[in-house]
Amino acid sequence: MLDRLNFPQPGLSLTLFVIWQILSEGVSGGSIVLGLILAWLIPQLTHGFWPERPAVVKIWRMPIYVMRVLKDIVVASCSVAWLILSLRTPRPAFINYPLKLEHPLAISILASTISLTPGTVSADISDDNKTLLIHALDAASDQEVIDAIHNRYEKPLMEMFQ
Amino acid sequence: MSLPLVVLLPFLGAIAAPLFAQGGRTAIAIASSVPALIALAALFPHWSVLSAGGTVLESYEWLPALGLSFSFRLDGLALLFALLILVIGLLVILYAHYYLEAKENVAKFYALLLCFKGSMLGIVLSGNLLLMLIFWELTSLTSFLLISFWTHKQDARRGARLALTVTGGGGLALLAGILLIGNIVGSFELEDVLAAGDQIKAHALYPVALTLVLLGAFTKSAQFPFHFWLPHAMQAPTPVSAYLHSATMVKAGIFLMARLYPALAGTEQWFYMVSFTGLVTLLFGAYVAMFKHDLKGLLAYSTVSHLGLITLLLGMGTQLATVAAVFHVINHAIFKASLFMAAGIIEHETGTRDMRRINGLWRYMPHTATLAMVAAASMGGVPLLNGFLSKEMFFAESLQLNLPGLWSWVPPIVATLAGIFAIAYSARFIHDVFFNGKPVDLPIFPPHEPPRYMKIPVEILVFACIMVGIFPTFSVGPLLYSAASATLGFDAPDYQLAVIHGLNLPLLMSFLALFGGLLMYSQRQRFFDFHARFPEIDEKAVFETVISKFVNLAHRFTKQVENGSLQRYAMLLVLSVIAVVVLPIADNGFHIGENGLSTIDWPTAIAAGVLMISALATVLWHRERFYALVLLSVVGLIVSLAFARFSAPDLAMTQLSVEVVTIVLLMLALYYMPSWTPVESSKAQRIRDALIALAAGTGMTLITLAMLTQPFSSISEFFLENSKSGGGGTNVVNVILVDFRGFDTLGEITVLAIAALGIYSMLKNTALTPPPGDGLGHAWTRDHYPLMLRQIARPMLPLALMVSAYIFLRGHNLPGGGFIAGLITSVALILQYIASGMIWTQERIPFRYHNIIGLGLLFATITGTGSLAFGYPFLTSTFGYITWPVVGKFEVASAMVFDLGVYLAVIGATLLALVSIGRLSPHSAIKSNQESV
Amino acid sequence: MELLFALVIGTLTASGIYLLLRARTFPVIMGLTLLSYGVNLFLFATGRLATGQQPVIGTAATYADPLPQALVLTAIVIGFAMTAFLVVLSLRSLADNQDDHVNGEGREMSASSKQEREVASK
Amino acid sequence: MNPFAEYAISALLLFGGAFTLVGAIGLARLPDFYTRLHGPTKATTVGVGAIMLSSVIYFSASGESIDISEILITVFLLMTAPVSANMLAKAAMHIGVKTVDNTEGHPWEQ
Amino acid sequence: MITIALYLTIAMVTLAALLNVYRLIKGPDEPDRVLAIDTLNVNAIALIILLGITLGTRMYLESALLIAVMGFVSTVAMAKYLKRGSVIE
Amino acid sequence: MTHWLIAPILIPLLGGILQVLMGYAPISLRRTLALTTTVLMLASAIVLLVFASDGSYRIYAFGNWQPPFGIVLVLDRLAGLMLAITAILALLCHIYATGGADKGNRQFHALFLFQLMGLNIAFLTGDLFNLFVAFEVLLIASYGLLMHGGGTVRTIPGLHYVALNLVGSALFLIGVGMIYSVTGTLNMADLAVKVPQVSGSDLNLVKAGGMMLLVVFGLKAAVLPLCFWLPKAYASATAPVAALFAVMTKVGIYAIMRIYPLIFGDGAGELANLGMDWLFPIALITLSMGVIGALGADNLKTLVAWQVIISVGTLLAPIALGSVAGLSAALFYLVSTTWTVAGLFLVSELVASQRGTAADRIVTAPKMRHRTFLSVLFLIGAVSAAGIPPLSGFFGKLLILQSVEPGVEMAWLWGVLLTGSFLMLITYSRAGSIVFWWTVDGDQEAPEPINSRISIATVILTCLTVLIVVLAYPISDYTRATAEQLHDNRGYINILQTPMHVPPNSLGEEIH
Ligand code: NA
Ligand code: NA
Repeated sequence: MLDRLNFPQPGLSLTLFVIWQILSEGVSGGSIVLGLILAWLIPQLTHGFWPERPAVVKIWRMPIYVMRVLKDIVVASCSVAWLILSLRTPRPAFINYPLKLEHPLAISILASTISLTPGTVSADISDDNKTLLIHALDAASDQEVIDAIHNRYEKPLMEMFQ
Repeated sequence: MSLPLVVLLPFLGAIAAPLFAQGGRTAIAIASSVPALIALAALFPHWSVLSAGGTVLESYEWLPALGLSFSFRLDGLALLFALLILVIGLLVILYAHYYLEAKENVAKFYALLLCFKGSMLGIVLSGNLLLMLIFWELTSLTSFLLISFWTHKQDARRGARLALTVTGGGGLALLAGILLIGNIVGSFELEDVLAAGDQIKAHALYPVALTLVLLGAFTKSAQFPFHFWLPHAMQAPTPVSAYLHSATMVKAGIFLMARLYPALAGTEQWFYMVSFTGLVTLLFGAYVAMFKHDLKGLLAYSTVSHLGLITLLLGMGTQLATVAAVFHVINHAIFKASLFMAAGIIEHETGTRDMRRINGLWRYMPHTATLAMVAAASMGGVPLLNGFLSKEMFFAESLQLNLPGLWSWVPPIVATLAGIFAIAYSARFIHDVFFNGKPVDLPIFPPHEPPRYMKIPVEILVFACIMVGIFPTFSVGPLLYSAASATLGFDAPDYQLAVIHGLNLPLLMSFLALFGGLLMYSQRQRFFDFHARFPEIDEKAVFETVISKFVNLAHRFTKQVENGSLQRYAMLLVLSVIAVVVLPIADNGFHIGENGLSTIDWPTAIAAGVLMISALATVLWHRERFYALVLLSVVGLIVSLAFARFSAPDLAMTQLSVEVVTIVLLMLALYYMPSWTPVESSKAQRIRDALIALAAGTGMTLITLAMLTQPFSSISEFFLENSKSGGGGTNVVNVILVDFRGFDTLGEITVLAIAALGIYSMLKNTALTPPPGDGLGHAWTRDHYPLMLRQIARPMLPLALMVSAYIFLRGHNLPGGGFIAGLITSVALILQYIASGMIWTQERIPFRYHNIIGLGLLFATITGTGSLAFGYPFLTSTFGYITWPVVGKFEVASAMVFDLGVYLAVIGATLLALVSIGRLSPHSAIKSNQESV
Repeated sequence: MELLFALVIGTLTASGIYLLLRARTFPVIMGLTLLSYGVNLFLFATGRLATGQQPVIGTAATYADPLPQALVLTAIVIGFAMTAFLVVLSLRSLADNQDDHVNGEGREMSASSKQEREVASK
Repeated sequence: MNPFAEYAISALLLFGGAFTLVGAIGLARLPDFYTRLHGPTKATTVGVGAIMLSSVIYFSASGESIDISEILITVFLLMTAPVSANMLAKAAMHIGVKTVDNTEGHPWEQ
Repeated sequence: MITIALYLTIAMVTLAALLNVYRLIKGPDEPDRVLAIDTLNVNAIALIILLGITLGTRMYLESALLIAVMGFVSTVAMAKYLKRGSVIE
Repeated sequence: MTHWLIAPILIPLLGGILQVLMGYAPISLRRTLALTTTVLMLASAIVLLVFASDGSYRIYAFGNWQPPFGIVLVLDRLAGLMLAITAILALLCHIYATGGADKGNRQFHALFLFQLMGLNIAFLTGDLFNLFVAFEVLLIASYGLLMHGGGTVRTIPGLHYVALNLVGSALFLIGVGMIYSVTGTLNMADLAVKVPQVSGSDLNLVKAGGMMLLVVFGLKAAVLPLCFWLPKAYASATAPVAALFAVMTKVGIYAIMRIYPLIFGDGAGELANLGMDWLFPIALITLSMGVIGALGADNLKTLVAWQVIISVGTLLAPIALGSVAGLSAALFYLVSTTWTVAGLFLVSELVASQRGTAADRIVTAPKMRHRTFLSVLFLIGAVSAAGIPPLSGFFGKLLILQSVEPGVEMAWLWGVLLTGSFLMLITYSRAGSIVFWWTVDGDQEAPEPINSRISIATVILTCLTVLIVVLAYPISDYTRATAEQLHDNRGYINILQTPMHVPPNSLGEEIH
């Protein structure tokens, strides 16, 4: 019984605790106590649903990555907006992106990033997790897109997840 | 106590008799006789009262609301009938003892016979019309069961049903008649009714009441045109025919007319209806009897004729005619019962009742022949026998009728004619059976005399025929007088019961009849030839045909209207609503209320437009099911927006959550269904449906508009005022749900729980084959559980639980609550199922959803009962504020525990329902380890 | 605004009823869903329309009638339960009868659908 | 209210509204499903994010306690939008939705 | 000023919703329709936030949160239906 | 205030929950517990009947909220009677079910008990919306019960039943909404106060609401033209379920009796006797349709199902007339017909179980085992159902016939009712003689012997009609008093004045 009184997913617990503070009206004694309880209780209930957590995650690099992505989203959104509003016919393309990442979570994050940053959408991941199918809205050349993604997003992610 | 006892005894006997079955047939027969013997003993002491012109009354209250009481009334008429029932009953028991074969269900027979006897006694002894009616219908029922005693015989079953139909139906008419009389008199007590004759006859409803009562009497007493059931009732065992269909039950109608004579008779309506019916029946029965080849058929039609005679006498309305009627009741009962018994013996000994085969029995059974011949002579009205006496009185009375002009000739002529027929068929009975050459092809040959004791009842009855015939005053004088007086309602006039009244017109008529009859019999072949020209009608067959036609017609009609089409039923429902709700409103005119219309803001208008477009598009494209589903979800989305727009955040959230679960559910179902709905209704049907829909929609629009513009005030002020102070929460909707109207919520989660349980058990053994691919012909993809989805589903669960906890905890004070929280948790779990599959997810859920449902309901209920301990009603909530160090002040409310019950029940129910459908999928059965990662 | 709301309810009702009168389970279910949207909105509207007056004490000056809201909430839940049951029942019917008609023995089949069946059976 | 906050709120609102609209225009007028997929996943998400932000500022500025629940919604949308897009793309590839003629490369078999 | 901006934004979002409905009706393929309703969900979130700002209340925020959650699950389920038929298997 | 009023609701609820939680317990244990629950419920119903027979109103305010604000249960004679009828019926059906019909579905007992809970709520509640909830509880449970048992015959009728009732629920909500939108209240007593005060353009709405509810109750009660869902649904249900369903149509009738005299009674001003002019002819047509259906039925269960519809028509006609005598007669008949019809369903099922492939179809078949036993039971049921003396159905009809004053209505009612009885006499005698008497050679494959629970339950239920006759005086007294209580709504309205309960040892601050 006692060995279950731990935090099976400390990162998750921390996140939950923070989110609870966001949700509740102002940080107070009550919200902290309740937040602690929930941060302990919920992972107890759900850790079975998250069996494949990465062994090592350099979580502190995450905020930097997120900030970069957010900036890219905003900046590049404008270009997509322009493309939509202009009457120019886009040159769409399906691009097979060779994945270096191996961890499924990392792959998912990369794929999400690609989708969120304008101009590209992750359409599919191959069964062997080696290739990512990207649909580009207006691609000059495949390789350009692949390189950009690799350098800007996949590399940092590889650092985080290895 | 003695009168009810007389009625009750046979019923007790009916229960007791079968208990003697093990003692053998004799034991049963003896046991069955006991009630009658006791009854006779019980009636005997009353004779002194009756002979003095008195009446014995015994009354016990039963159902005053109905005017129904256990009233019993014994007077001369009742006594006469009671004696007939009891005495002939005893003889029949003795007779039946020899008649029935060993293998037959004797216990059942005697039990039924006793039931019948009790019912019959009930009719004659009832002092309350409703009570009488109950016994009346009981005789129909027991008669039904007795006629069909040999259930394996088709004719018996049919005859029984025919009899039940006619007499039972007549009983219903009688019921109506009695109710009318009761309505007029204000009482159903016979005493009151008989005393209120003038009042009844003066009442506007008298003709209706009379007709209905007579319908009852005529059907029971086999009067034309309701006579036809009686001959077919002869399918019964002969003791039954002798007892029910000659001596007693068929006399019930006569009894009724006699009984109500003071109340109903004496008017023109009575005269014409009763005497005319009697006249026709008399003649018709006598005529037909002559042509029957079946022994019992002959006797049956003879009975019809004699009943007609009695009816005619009662209808004449003169006092002496009434005396004659009563007298003939006695005489007919005696000779006809003995004749039936004789016929039974003949059938018993020869194996047939066909007079064309039965000939010359005199040689084989002279004793029986003698008895039968005497009785038959009495039936024919031969002097020195009892039948002759009453017939003479009848002839005399037929001459007394005051009819206008030539009409006054009709009764005596008909009477004589009927007399001729009666002689003819009696002669036939005697000659054709006992003489007329040798038997032809008898099933049992040679016939013998029956067992000695089987003849005793016949002997007694024949002896009575002679006794009454020769010494009428001595034998039945007092009884007849008493009965006739009771019938008339006052002392009977002077009359003489003599064998010969001197040479007068009636005697002449008798002789005319005698010789005419013999002549007719001698010329019978001509009449047979003449009669053969008319097709024989088998009323049973006609009845069967009519009934089966009706049944078929009813069946077809039912199939037409109840055609198993939901479309029709639903349309009828909608049309009903339009008819009773929308149309009246349209009639009354439509008003915009006092508040008038408020201004429209354009975003809302556009949203409303989108909603309407989506709804109409759903209809327009409903054949493409998935597309329609997508459109439907847009409607749902905008409905939730509308809730938010018009100040109902809780509703918006609930609607959103329910919406997604519904859509998932529908898609789960759609997987197995055709993805496309073909056109099945004609254009006309569609236009019709559209018009109906349009009418309903217009109605709703107008009603809503009228409602929205009308000012009103509601009890909700109370909720707003007391929510915080009384319910401990600021979210009034939630406080209503868990407190003010917590009981509704308890019911609501129960509904949810039951639905889930029902779904679970309904799908348990259901097998559905999923289609191999989508509607466009694409095979399904291999990719069951896409990577990205799985990865996002992981963190979703804890996050959603967090949000659930948040929504749950704040629900009492801010929009939210157990229900919405429960749906959020459910949806998060559903996402797990979608992303990772049934097996994977199920492995990680350590509890059964049934138990979650049960726990949820239990929590809610137990919280509710908590207040009982403090003496407060169920679901009384309590709350308080507690201050803890660090945590600070927080609220604790019992309603939250109730809400927790709601939360759990919602999760359990939602998931059980969805998972039950998901389980149908073949993939969920395959142990797939797609989740290698 | 009232007119708009009334029209919405009328449209939902009419659409719902039209679909209710179809011959297959799926449209019937959709019709009932549409109808229940209309009904819920109607029941909600019995408290009259109010903007920004959510019945949460202390968050507005006047409050919308909370009772119909509570009633509708109950109605939504119950409606969901009933719909779910009906959906499953129609699945069961599909399993038992091999088609998704709502009509029993007296199925009204027009010529076109007969043809369709014949074609399908070939 | 702080005029700076007012400017910020208004600007964010208009920015958000514009992006939402652009996303919708994209959805309406881009030539094939895959190109249309880009509009909502980005422009709309960004638009809503901006509107959320304006809401946060609005309520913070109008004196209520600082409350950033809206951020949670935005984060949530950012997390889920790619997955939705991925699922839809897979569905489209399964169905064999037509691509615009000048598309380079091919969708995968499903 | 906020009021004007608010109205303009509401107008733009509403217009966006209308365009989404256009795509919803037009299709031509089922994924287009699902995409349209997914976008419509996001528009709805925006509208609710805007309603909250207009009314000056935070009471409706959780409705927006719920649209986000429920809309996502709904989209995923629809997409899965389109390619797998069986949403839960 | 007495807590007894919630007993008939809480007992089946807790019993049902227990069944849910004990899904995998051995069947014998679950049966024992389930039957115990029903027995306890019967006991509580009898206690309430005794309470109610003193003629006073007892109320139970949930959450201790003063009516009209909270939900109240109201016990009066009518409620007491309905509870008792249902509880007795339920126990016998339940005993029958434990004879084997409950197999094959672990949820049977839970559904059964929840159904009872729903029924009891419906009979006790004094709140219009809560009545809706009660209807839903009993309906959803009945859907589950209807689908209980194997075979595919019940799905389509079940589908119709569910779909139509869903529409019915929608209409109920609309009706309640219309009434609330004018009166602003849901409490029936409060409605009885407020509806007579309605005037002007509000009248339309309340009228529409009242008529809408009448349609809904008519649907539940299965009046023409809303009755066609019933025959197949009932005929295809498992016997104990069909028998229990005998009381389901009565819920619709109960609701009419409860609401219309109370809220739209003689004193309701312009809305007085709302809808009753529609109801009377509809009742007679329903009765006629029932008779035609029964006459044309080709199996016993269908015949009995149509008998249900006949009962409905027979009950509603006097109710529509609105007199005390009419209501009283209807109530008496209701007691009789509910049990009788239920008994006939059980007998029909037993017949079906004994006749191999012929089942309960009205055709010849080899002679069945237990023929005498079954035929006697059928005879008793048929006689009572057809309204032939001396069984209780006759007394009910007699009361109904007597309740109407001379006039056009009398002619119609008598004509239809008596003709109906006549035709039913033909129908039952035909069906009975074919099924029980008309046998062909051959032997039935030895059917399972009827187990003692089943036969005891069937015998008792069938013979209750005799008990009614024996107790006719007290019963008719009770129904008379009930009718008077219904007719005079002042007593009911007075419940609004009931002071709220404060327990003697109040815990003060802790409980508000
Ligand atoms: Na916060
Ligand atoms: Na002969």
